Amino acid sequence: MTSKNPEYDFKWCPGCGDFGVRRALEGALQLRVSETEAPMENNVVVAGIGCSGNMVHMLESDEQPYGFHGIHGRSLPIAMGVKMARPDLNVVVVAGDGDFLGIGFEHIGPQAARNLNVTAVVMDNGVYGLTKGQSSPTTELGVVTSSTPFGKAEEKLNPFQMYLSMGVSYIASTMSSQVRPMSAMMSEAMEHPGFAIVHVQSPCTEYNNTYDLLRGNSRKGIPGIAYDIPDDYDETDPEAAFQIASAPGVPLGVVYKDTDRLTFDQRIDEISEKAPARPVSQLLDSFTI
Amino acid sequence: MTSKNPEYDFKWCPGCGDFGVRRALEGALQLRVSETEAPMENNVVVAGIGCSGNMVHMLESDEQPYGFHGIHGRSLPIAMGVKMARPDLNVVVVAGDGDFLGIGFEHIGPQAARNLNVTAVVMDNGVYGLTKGQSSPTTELGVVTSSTPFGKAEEKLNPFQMYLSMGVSYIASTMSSQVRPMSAMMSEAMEHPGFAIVHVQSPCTEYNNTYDLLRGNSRKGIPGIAYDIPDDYDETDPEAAFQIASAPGVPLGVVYKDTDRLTFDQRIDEISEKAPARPVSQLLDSFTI
Amino acid sequence: MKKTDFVVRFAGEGGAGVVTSAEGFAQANAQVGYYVQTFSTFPSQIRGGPVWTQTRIATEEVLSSGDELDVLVAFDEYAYETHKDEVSDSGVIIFNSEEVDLEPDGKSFGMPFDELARSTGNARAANMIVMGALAYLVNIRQVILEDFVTNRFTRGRPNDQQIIESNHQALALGRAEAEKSGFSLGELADPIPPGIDQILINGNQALAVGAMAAGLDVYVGYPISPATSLLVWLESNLAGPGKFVYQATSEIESITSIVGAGFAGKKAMTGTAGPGFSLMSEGLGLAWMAEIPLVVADIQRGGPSTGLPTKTEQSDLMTAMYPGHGDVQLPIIAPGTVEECFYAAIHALNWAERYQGPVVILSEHMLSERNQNIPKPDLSKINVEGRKTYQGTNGYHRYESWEISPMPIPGGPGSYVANGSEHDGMGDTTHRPERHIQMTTRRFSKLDLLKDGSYESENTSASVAVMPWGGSKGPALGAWRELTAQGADLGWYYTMFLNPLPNGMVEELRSKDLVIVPELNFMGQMSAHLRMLGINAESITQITGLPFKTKDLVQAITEKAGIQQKESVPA
Amino acid sequence: MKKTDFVVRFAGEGGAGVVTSAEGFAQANAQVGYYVQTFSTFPSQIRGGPVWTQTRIATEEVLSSGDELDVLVAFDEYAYETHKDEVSDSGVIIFNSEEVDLEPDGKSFGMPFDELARSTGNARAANMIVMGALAYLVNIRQVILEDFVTNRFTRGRPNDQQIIESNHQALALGRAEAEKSGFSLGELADPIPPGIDQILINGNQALAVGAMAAGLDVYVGYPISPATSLLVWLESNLAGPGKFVYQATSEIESITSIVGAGFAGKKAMTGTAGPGFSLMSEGLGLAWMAEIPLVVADIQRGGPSTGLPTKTEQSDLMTAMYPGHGDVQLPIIAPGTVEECFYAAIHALNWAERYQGPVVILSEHMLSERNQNIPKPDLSKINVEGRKTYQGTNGYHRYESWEISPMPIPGGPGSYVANGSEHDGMGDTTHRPERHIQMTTRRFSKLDLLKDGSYESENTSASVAVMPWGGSKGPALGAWRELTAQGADLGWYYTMFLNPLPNGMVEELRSKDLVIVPELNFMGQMSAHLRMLGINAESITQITGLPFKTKDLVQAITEKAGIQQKESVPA
Ligand SMILES: Cc1ncc(C[n+]2csc(CCOP(=O)(O)OP(=O)(O)O)c2C)c(N)n1
Ligand SMILES: Cc1ncc(C[n+]2csc(CCOP(=O)(O)OP(=O)(O)O)c2C)c(N)n1
Ligand code: SF4
Ligand code: SF4
Ligand SMILES: [Mg+2]
Ligand SMILES: [Mg+2]
Repeated sequence: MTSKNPEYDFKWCPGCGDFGVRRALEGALQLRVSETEAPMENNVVVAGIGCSGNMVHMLESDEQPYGFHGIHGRSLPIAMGVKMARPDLNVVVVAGDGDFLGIGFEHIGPQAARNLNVTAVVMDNGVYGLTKGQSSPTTELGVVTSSTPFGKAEEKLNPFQMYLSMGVSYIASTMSSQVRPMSAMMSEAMEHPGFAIVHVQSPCTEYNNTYDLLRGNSRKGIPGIAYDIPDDYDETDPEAAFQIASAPGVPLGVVYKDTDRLTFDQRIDEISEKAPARPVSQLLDSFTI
Repeated sequence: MTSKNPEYDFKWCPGCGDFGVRRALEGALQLRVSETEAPMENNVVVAGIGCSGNMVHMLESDEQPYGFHGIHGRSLPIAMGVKMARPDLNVVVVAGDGDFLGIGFEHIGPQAARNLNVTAVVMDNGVYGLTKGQSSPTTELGVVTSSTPFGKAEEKLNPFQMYLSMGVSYIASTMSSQVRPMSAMMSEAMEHPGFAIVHVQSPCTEYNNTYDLLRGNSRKGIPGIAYDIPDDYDETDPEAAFQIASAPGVPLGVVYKDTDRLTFDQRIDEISEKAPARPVSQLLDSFTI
Repeated sequence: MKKTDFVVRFAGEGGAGVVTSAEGFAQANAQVGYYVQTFSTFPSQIRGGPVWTQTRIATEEVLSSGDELDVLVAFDEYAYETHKDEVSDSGVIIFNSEEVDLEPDGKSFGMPFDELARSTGNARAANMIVMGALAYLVNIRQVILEDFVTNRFTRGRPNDQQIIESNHQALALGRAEAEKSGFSLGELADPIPPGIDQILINGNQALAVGAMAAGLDVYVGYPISPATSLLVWLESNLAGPGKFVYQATSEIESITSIVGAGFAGKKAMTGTAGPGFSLMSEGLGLAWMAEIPLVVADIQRGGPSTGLPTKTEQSDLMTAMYPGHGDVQLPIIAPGTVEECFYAAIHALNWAERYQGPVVILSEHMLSERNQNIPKPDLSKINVEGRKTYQGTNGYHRYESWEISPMPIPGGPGSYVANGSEHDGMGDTTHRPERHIQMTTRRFSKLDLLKDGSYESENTSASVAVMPWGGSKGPALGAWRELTAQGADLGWYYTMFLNPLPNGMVEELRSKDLVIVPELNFMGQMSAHLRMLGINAESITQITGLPFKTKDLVQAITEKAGIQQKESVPA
Repeated sequence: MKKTDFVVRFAGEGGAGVVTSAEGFAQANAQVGYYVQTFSTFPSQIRGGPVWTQTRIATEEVLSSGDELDVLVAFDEYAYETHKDEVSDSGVIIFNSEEVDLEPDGKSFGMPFDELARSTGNARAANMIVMGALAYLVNIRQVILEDFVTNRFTRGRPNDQQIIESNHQALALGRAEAEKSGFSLGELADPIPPGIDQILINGNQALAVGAMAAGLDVYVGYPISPATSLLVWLESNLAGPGKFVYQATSEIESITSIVGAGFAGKKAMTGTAGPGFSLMSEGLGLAWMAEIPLVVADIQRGGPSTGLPTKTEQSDLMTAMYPGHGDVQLPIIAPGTVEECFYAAIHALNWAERYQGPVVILSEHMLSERNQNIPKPDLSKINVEGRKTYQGTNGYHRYESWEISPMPIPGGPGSYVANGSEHDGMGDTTHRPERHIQMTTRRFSKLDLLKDGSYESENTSASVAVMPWGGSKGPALGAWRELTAQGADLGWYYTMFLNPLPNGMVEELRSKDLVIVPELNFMGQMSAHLRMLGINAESITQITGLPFKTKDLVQAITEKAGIQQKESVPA
């Protein structure tokens, strides 16, 4: 909302990957509004705490989605509350690697097991940006950061293996410079019936600039570890997904998709059909002596 | 310690699987004492909250290990504190499925990534016992419990896939009736350099009696889902491990083992060799104007 | 003179029929218009273990579970040994002669509970044997229990008749045994039926039904004693379109998910006990900061930490009021009776909607497990408050004003960012001093909307007053009445609205020389809070894990008030 | 008369050299014996954004960063506009004429910072241009700055000489520019060197070194402003055998892992700010219940919830004292100056070992970022307390006694169960009332061991006293001195030991008609606590996210004390 708000004074650093992610999300939300003809207010963006989470204040459309800028690591359960209260709304989580995969890690598994019908956009820069450059769960072993002056003593977490073994039903992988494909993934993720994660490599130009590493740099003779997932790849095959997840490099594309599972709100609906909805007066009567 | 303590009034229900787990743990601790010739006080048992966690009060040897009966879900970080303070001690976690895989889930990944050199004994009964029969992360989808009167709306968590994708370096699977093999696993796990989990199917006779399901019951014509891992199985092969983890049934044996990784305390030692240990006086001098 | 009050404790192993006997006896007598109350304690172990339930029957409203026992029913040796000393001098002990053998002691008599039951052809009728005997001891008319049996077992099953007869027979056998024993406790006066509809319900059930009566939409909870029964009951009963009830993975998930639900326009609640409440600390701060309506029911148990899960205590007041970092002070409603549990829930949900923020209900183990007959609430008389929602067009700034303002609901107009960081009118993060001043003032000013609560006051001219809170109300009221009857000049104050206190109450209390606060904690948390407010308050504390006994309070109050009177002489 | 005090604020975009100029200028003057203090504020964004740092230089100890500016150095237009009004009437504004153009206003003069720098052949010497100008304005001898430059850039590199010369040249150029401008602020009196060794250090560094001086073994922390610098500094400096420092995955992991380390015999600590402290609620209750020594440093920032991460506030007092459910009250030490940060850490670690439980250090953003020259602590004079450990044979029951007792250490004799549930002597869970009474008494009795703290008191005969806490000490002391100098009869009380308060202090304060508590929060948390203790206290509060100004306190205290005097007439 900041395009029209002088009071909001946070800015991303020049070149921050999150700029690209914002453009992609703005596009996906706009598209959804025009396609569903539901107003922008039917979209809720739940943000984690971090440079990335500040996105919720920076969407520059005139029509604004609702936003929730909560506390560090809790965007998923907040999103669950919103979604289960109002299954008709489109709920999107925006969070960083530290917020989502570190302090908030505990919340991914349960939502995957429930197949909560929300979309999570994870901006992975392999570092804690907002607190100025400490290591995060996706920082490589041995890397020196302000909090690991002699190298990180902990192995890097593999997000895709995690998502898969937890049963996340839609998993896409991309990088911040790929605005158009990323935006398409976000749209597909919002459409997807169930828990969808769009995991974005979103470099931190200030503390962990991985642009060259990702895209390569011929001048510097850096190959680049990002690669397109081949067209003949079967995104519904868990085996294949586990292989991609275990292989080196950063895949670009949809890693896994399972559209056959019921969503959490659908399951709860099924249950409420079984459950007798008795008026309070009847409940009181049941305690008559 | 209760064998000699009238004040402690908690008892497991008749037939509770945890009795077998206790016998196995007592055996492994005794064996360790006799083999290492280090006193029993060199062992620390950190317990979760649950029927299972009460084990820390019930070890009936005269020589007692140290114990920590903390708060629900936090046995792993407490154990990390103990182990990193005193790497020479043998630290064992005892916890239930709700404690370890539910509210405490967030702590498994980081310890796996660090390869913290402790052993976790997880007593999985697929239910919250101590609070009288609510569903747990390992309760099957659709099962009716006191908290899911119309069936659980959440898919069951697959512990072994989790452990593997998190990088737990020793993973064993057994059931409570297999006292001797279980005890041997525990000994091996304590020997293992790194984070070891012995995952035990430990039936709750009160709220989720799975003895027949596990071992089968010919009279009732129940086949039994527990099976021995074949001898030719290569426990160092992650691929194979993922297959076992994804297959139905309850494997009995060591699912995965990686002894080549450094432990957390070893990594920290390496670091402290790089780190200059300056006396406080020198540190003060560095602030001289 | 006839007895107007009868206290009996049933004690034995879990599963031996202790609880069913106690509650059956209570219900039978409640059905004919007696006032009844039961109080149970359970062991921490799951199956078996020592259990006891106390049933009190009276011709007037029952304030507490009773200090001394008229009758102890001991199902086994351990029960006999553990409880015999609490029987009054004129009391009687009935023991199961199959489990206990005793020399006649002029106070006890045995009968073979199970053998007698089996002789009726219904091995499960032991509890009726016991009830029959009890009925004789205080001369309760047999028909009362027989009708109770008939009602309970008329379930339209083929063998109904047979079961009813065997139970009637059991009642008769028990009565006969008691008669043989030669013991009698005189006659319990006839009930004085209140002439209004009543229900027999426990504190947590009353709280849950109350919440539903106030329009509860969403409940997310994590099991923990003594709050688990809220979750379990609502899982079966909070049903229908737009409703959502679920077991979370932790209390952090409970609180943050209802923050989301409250933001999305729902009346949302969670229930927990101390350890879970502590885990909600950060989430509660978020709800306060972002101004999200929700209710947290903390059913207190012994603390701190994992503490005493199955014991009663009133020691979460400070943390309920100041749950976390920064300037935050939560509204608190603490019911003192089973009936108040019902209304506390309604007020709490109303308050949350009215001031657009989190409200804490402080109940207690003692109330959650207590069964009591209470006037059946008249739903037509209940005032349910809805949320003041924003209905205008976009461009509205929810937080712009210095006081409460309509709340936009996702899906509707007025989109904004609900923000846990300090924010401006539209909810964007800002660090401007004037905004922090405005928003802090705004958040605290909303508490003034909650000072409409009522409070009890008696003998207000007295310079020394008694003011309990929560479940200590009953025993304290008993003690106050007794002392007043003896001529002591003591004031009485009570409210379930602990924060903010009702209009006028603080001023009144400030005028006292001393306000005596009986409370079940060590630090004297409520009296400390009253002193903060400029009231000269002192606590009477107890940390046994059990409720106060009326007689203990009579003594403690006498001492405190006495001391004070002496001191105040020179002034 | 010469100036004894000089306040200059440097303001501009992050990265423009604002902070280096300010700190360089402070250091240069500290080296020759002036007392200096710097205070910085940073924007929430990472790169760029408006930054300002204020440097105060004086011939006596500096109590606060100063109310009004003698000089504003504006690196750009925005800086000029934002800060110009805080310059005193007699003050001067130096602006970068490459960024700002201004009509002469009789108060400001411009010079081309960067152009002048480049002219010396060293583009990075802009800050020296500025320093030279400042030196002229208050007539600081050039050699002071030249020596500073020489020391700083003598690094044994080939181009040292060249850099030193260019910087000397820059100093000269700046001085010349100022001279040209015709402005002057008179002459800063010569320093009165304290004649003792000094160090220039900020609050978090002092706290971290202090902790190490007290024998810190283990530090586990999670990044959060303004506590991150503790973790970062210790990651590099807490090294050697048996030491462990690590970045946790969350504050829940931080607190529970140091609980484990404390149990295992180590001196363990974590550092955090409000949101993290709230997440530690349950873990702190465990440490209290199981009696585990550890220290939590809460570097307060604006709250509640995510709040104001880069602003200063004193609003975590209530939650620090009552962090969670049940009967628990934590010891709290709150440093009020950079020097006290060092000693607060030592006392906190000592207290934790002595009473075998958790201790909270309440510091503040304002102190954490403040650079100040303080007397270099004499390590030989520091008393470091170790833990009373159990050395006997097995079979010992750690918790058996009613007061503190030796603590067994894993690996040694006396194995027991450290337990968060209520427990018996050996740590096994129990529900017996007498145990809960004993253990609760035991836990609270240990607080009595901590009443040995010292406190400041002046003019103790006055009936009205001023008693600030934490970082509000400086401005409050300044105001008290000013008012006292004007003849006001005001008492002064101060301690960093907030709970328990030092022996005798409570009694003394109870005798006052009024204790005025300046504190940076809305609720008046400290005065509320004092009222709980039976002290008639009232707060002066401010919630701007900035420290008090001395002049504001002078006024507010005058009013409060004045009002009180009137009121107290009739009595
Ligand atoms: C409970 C709590 N702990 C710590 C913090 C401080 N904090 C803010 S953002 C952040 C991590 C940010 O890293 P990431 O999630 O990767 O987001 P990024 O800034 O890299 O986009 C931390 C530790 C906080 N706000 N709350
Ligand atoms: C913070 C907190 N929440 C809830 C509880 C209540 N509680 C105690 S044990 C338990 C779960 C036990 O289940 P599990 O871990 O599977 O152990 P089991 O009893 O089945 O062996 C719960 C929810 C608690 N003690 N603390
Ligand atoms: S610090 Fe990194 S993540 Fe944060 S805004 Fe700057 S570039 Fe982006
Ligand atoms: S409830 Fe279940 S887990 Fe608990 S003791 Fe009984 S059988 Fe064992
Ligand atoms: Mg990041
Ligand atoms: Mg379990």
